Amino acid sequence: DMKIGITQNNVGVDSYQTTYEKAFKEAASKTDGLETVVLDAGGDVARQIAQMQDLIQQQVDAIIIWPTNGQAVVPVVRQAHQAGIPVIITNSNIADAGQEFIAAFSGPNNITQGEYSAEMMCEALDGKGQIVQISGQPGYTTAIQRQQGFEQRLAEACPGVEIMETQPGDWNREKAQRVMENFLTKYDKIDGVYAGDDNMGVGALNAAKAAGRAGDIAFIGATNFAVGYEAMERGEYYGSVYQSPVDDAEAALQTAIDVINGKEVPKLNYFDTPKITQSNMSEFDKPVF
Amino acid sequence: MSDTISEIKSGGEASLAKKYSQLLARQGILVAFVLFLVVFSIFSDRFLSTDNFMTVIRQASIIGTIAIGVTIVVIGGNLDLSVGSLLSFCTVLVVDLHDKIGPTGAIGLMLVFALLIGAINGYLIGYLKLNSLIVTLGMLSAIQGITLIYTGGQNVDIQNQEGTWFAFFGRGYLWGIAVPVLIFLGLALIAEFVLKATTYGRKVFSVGGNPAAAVFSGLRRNRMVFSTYLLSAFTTACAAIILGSRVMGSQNNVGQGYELLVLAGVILGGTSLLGGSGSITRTIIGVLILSFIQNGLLLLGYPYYAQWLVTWAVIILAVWLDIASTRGKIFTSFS
Amino acid sequence: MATLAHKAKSLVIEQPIWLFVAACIVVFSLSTEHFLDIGNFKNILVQTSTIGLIALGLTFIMINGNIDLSVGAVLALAACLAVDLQSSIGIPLAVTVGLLSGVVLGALNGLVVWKTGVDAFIVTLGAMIGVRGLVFVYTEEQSFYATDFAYADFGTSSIAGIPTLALLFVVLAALMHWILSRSVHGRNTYAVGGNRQAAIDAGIRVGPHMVINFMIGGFFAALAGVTLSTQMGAATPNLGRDFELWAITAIVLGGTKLTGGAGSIVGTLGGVIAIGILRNGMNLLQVPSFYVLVIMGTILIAVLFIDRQVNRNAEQELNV
Amino acid sequence: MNNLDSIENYGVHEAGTAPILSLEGITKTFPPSVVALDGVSFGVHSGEVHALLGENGAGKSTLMKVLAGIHKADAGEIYLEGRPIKMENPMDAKHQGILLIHQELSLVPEMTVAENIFLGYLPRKWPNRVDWKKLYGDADAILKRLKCNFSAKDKVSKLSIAKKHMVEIARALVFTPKIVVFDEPTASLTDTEKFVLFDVIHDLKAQGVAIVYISHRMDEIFTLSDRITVLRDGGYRGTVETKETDEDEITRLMIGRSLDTSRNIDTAQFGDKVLEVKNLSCGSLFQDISFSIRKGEVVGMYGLVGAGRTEIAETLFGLRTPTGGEVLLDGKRLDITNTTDAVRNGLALVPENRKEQGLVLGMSCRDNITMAVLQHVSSAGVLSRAQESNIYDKYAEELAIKSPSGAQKVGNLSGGNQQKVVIGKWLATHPKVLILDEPTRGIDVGSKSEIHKLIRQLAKSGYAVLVISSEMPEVLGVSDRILAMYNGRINGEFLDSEVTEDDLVRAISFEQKGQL
Ligand SMILES: Nc1ncnc2c1ncn2[C@@H]1O[C@H](COP(=O)(O)OP(=O)(O)OP(=O)(O)O)[C@@H](O)[C@H]1O
Ligand SMILES: Nc1ncnc2c1ncn2[C@@H]1O[C@H](COP(=O)(O)OP(=O)(O)OP(=O)(O)O)[C@@H](O)[C@H]1O
Ligand SMILES: O[C@@H]1[C@@H](O)[C@H](O)OC[C@H]1O
Ligand SMILES: [Mg+2]
Ligand SMILES: [Mg+2]
Repeated sequence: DMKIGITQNNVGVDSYQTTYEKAFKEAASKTDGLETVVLDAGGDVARQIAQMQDLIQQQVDAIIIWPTNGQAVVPVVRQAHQAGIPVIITNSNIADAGQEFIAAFSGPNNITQGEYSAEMMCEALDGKGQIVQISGQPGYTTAIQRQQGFEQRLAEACPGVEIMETQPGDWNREKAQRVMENFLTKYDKIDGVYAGDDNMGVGALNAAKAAGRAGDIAFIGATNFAVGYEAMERGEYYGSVYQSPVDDAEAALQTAIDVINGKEVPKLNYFDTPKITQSNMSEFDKPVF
Repeated sequence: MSDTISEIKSGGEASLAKKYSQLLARQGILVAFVLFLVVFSIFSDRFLSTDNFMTVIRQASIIGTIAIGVTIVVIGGNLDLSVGSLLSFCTVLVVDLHDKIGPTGAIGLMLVFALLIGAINGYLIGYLKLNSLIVTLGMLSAIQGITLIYTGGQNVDIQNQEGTWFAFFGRGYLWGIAVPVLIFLGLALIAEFVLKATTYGRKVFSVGGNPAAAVFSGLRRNRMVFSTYLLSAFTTACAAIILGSRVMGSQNNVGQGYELLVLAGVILGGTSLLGGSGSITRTIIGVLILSFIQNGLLLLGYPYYAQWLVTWAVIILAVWLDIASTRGKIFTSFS
Repeated sequence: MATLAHKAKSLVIEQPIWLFVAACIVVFSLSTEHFLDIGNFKNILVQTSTIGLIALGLTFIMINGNIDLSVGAVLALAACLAVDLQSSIGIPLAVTVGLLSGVVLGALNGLVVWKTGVDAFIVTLGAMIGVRGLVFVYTEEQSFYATDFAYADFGTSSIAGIPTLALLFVVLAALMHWILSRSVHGRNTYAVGGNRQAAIDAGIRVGPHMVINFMIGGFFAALAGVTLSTQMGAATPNLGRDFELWAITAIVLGGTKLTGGAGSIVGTLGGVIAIGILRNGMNLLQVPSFYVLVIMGTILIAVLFIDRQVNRNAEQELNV
Repeated sequence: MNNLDSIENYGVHEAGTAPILSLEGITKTFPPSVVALDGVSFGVHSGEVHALLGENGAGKSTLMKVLAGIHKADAGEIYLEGRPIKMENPMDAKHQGILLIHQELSLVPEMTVAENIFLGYLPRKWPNRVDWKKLYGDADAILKRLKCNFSAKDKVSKLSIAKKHMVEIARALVFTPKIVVFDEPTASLTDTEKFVLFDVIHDLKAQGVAIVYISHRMDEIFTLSDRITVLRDGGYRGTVETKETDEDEITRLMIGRSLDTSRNIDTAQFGDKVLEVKNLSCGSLFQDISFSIRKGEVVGMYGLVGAGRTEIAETLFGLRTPTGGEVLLDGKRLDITNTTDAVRNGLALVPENRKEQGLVLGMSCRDNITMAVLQHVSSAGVLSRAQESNIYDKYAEELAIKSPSGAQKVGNLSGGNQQKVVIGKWLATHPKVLILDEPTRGIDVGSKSEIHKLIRQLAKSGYAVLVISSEMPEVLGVSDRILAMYNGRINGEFLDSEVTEDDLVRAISFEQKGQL
């Protein structure tokens, strides 16, 4: 019999995280002899640390953590490690200082995702143009890594594309829509928008449509949401990165089980997150979230 | 002789200047507003355009619409911090129901639920007389939970965005003016009229100004307080229609933090948190100032958090000016 | 024995929150096996210490008739300073700077409240937004982490089997209780909150007195930031969001009046522990997070209601 | 008596005695435009009780607050024992030995009696600790001197109003001050406590303390004081020897005319019973109350503070739920559970605390007066400014309300005029029964007699009136019939024409059966 505890980032903030949780519970219930403790930090680091401590106290066999912040959870991960409980990081990695205390990481490579988006942007604009960026919630590792990957790759691959300005959209479609409205009044010419996920990307698209300027702009996002997929179908949205929360959850659970059972697992367990654009979208199922 | 004359003259001028400065101080918020517009127009050529103004007012319309109801609650002597999650709840509900039962039913049913929640607030605060800060804080958390339970945490979306008249509220135009702006200003006009010119409004001011005296005069404090929460729930529901129609979808936490922005707007407008005084017009100016700060700083290229620093200073200065002018002294006199 | 029973009874009447704490303990220990472990109680104490430290200082401010909504942002600033600066000036100095930032911002809030006469709710609502701005200006949205594990080790260390952070919290709570109930400053805190004009007329220097309490509040918020950052070995700009609301909630549950003039550290302790136990117990029971929100909100209102029922004097009350 | 009206004469008491304290040319304005004091001068001697008189708003309390360092004067000097002193804050005044016992309760409710008595100077031990033993010891001693039957450890919020005032007074005995100011100390004291206070004042006087005594009650002024200074409209009107003057003269100084105290007792024709109360009880507050009021009749309800009169009024007005008995209006049983019903049924209550229960101080006079008749000044819920102004104008004239306009904030009016606004509010509802609870508490003689006249007029025009009062002259002056309350019960009922003061005192002080 095994007992696995998980503390998630912020279930309910968007469909991705919610679908992840559902998939996790489903996968767990299909595994015999597995008991799980499913907790949610609600986006608050302090609460996540408390939940880690509670899980350590319950002496679970392994802990999966979806960090609210890659740096701030390092000490409590170390604490778990010292208590002899293996820790698996899911979705978004923790800082280098914590790597020695974890059994494995399982999730997408958010830096790579940023790079993919940069490449798509380059392609869409033929290497030349002025763009704006709408990033995720400030301070969140996923947001930081995607932005980092995007900016680095864009500079290398496409020096002709200039990022005029970056503003956060907090993973929130309405917020992103407002930010985009301001961009539209500020800049007469916008050739592309990179959004940290499709939720925000579609918000930006809404704003551009309302201003009658959507046709001139290439929209590129990440984490393909259903709304992004549909916009792509309509030909309004250029591309995104396909990332399945179900894969994400199942991979994390499997990694944890393997670790408990003493199997060798690779330290960095990336699952595949391919580019999805209008031209290849038929190869992908429409996201359920 | 000439001495006396010049004395009288200078005395007269001084009192005239004093009168003006008093008038200015009392309209401090308006002065600050105009000053803002001037400064931003000087530094950013994009700022002073109809387009930009329309964008800003449209963006302010959601917060502004909620602020109308909250102003009434505050004049009645209470606070409402639950509007943020109520906005999330209503938006999620109306968007989700749209594809299930059509726009009319969705709006109707959502209004029913919004008023129900308003009634719970109103009952707890008006009839059971529990502290409004804590009750609405508790409701803030509970409503957020209910929203999440309702959707299971999933985003909600409207499938056929082009083919529904629901789009009118957030995206439509009438006489060349964006519909959200019309809703916002229309509601404001009605609310200001109700507050200033009807028996209902007078009762709200009385109950907020001195609840005991109001009751001793035969007014029903509990019923009045109850009704102010229905109104804030109603305006929040209207804001949710604008928001849902504008985005054509919703996340579960879309309204998070709105309660504080709304409150900041109400305070900036000079409505006293003690109750019994305030005005919708000034609340609107307060909300617009917040919106213009955000927009103006963004156009000037400052990072988004710069607006927080400016908001800090503006809130304190505006309220200070207001108080100082009625006090007749810049600083308090106690040590 | 009789006096003990009497004391217990008056504690229940004045602070029904302890009754609630007792009820929670009974319910959770019957429904989950890990709840009654010593280790779990240590956890609860450590976990509550963050909100708890904030609440200690804030209790003074609230009894004083004011409020401070900026404590969450102050916490973040202090944490960021303490963590970021330690690589350049060393841990002790960095921590000192962090704590000082809290004291200075407290003094600023207090001075503004005193001199302008603007209500503390408004002043600190502004500061809550503005200080968060300061944090972002300082951090440029980045998180900082402590390169030296010694810093984080402090957060997990124990003295005589008791977690250092829990011990620190308990000792400071005792100290603050003593100051509030025994010292002249503490008694004047009630006087100023209970009837500000009377205090002014009696010659208490109300302005400086309030500033001192705001500084105490700022200090404790900053201290909470430092201790939290030792638990994380890091600091993030979003740290402490909503903490002010939880701290105020705990304090009010503990019987401190929002209008000032009444309250106690013992009550605040009860409020903080009640929230901590609830969260911990619901974690252990695996209550789904969406339901946790509903339960917390409902309980908050329920406790307020019960408190009113217990403390009301039906005969004196008018049908208003 | 020719020394009246002459400012030059102030302080020239008897040859050779210089005042221990003198104020010269004190001016104080409150923004935006209230001139509370306008060049007032005034002096007190050691061992003297100096009464300060004047109408509501004359500036008495303000002058004393300047003296106590609470307000800073715009102009003028304060001399103590001949030397000019600077008064920046209340502490300065205390250090000079000047003590002010406030008119409004200035207590901290959640603290103990002892802490309140020593507020601002709790005894300390190192480091900054309160010396509780000394605190309670000293406080108990003071309470004993004041013959108080409560403990220094009691919470102030648990005390009755009268006891709270005793705590306020106890502050005078913390140190032996050079000067003590009592600002309307007896407004809510019972007679027993009043006499204790007078003893204390005599003691202080004997010790050479200079005492300033403010009161609207002439009898007290004439019993206690050596000299009287009168203020009017923020200006000094004169100082007289008490022995050499009389009430008439003082009144004329105060209000600039003499008072018409005739009661015009026209044994009016009383109509049918309007209000009939049968065996009304409310828990422990009052029991078995039965009385009736006829049309055109004024019934006075007299008793000590705490006898339960306010509670009866509140119960009649729907603010409390009775535990027994019934109330009939025009012969029909009334079941009133809230004030709205009360108003609808033709009841009106002028409450005892006009600032807290009577008025919304931040609103205008007009808006306050129309508060209970909003439905009459509106159509379809929309207010008519014109109709509101009509109502205001009507009652402003009828009641002679002194206010620059209807738009004036009611909080800016003097106490007497505020009270008239409250009365106006109720007259506008055309009630059948008008209940007035302490209608003249804290109100100067001038306004007081106006209000008394008004009450008589109202009765004559057909109202049934119940007047609750703790002042014997008031009850005797306005009522046709008097109910004496003792400890929650009616302890006697008297016809005004037959009652003696003695009867009344006995009926409110001991358990007994009165006679009709
Ligand atoms: N703090 C204040 N701010 C503004 N006006 C004030 C203030 N205190 C007093 N006043 C005004 O100054 C005038 C004098 O008031 P004061 O209290 O001295 O009268 P008083 O003689 O004590 O009257 P009463 O017999 O009613 O106590 C009044 O018009 C009053 O309204
Ligand atoms: N022990 C007490 N604690 C607090 N408030 C009290 C207490 N006793 C009386 N009061 C309040 O003091 C006021 C006066 O007392 P009460 O109403 O009982 O007497 P009353 O007969 O109406 O006398 P009066 O009309 O002269 O005040 C009331 O408002 C009452 O609520
Ligand atoms: O939308 C976000 C998704 O893209 C990321 O992978 O996880 C966090 C989510 O909120
Ligand atoms: Mg006075
Ligand atoms: Mg009474």
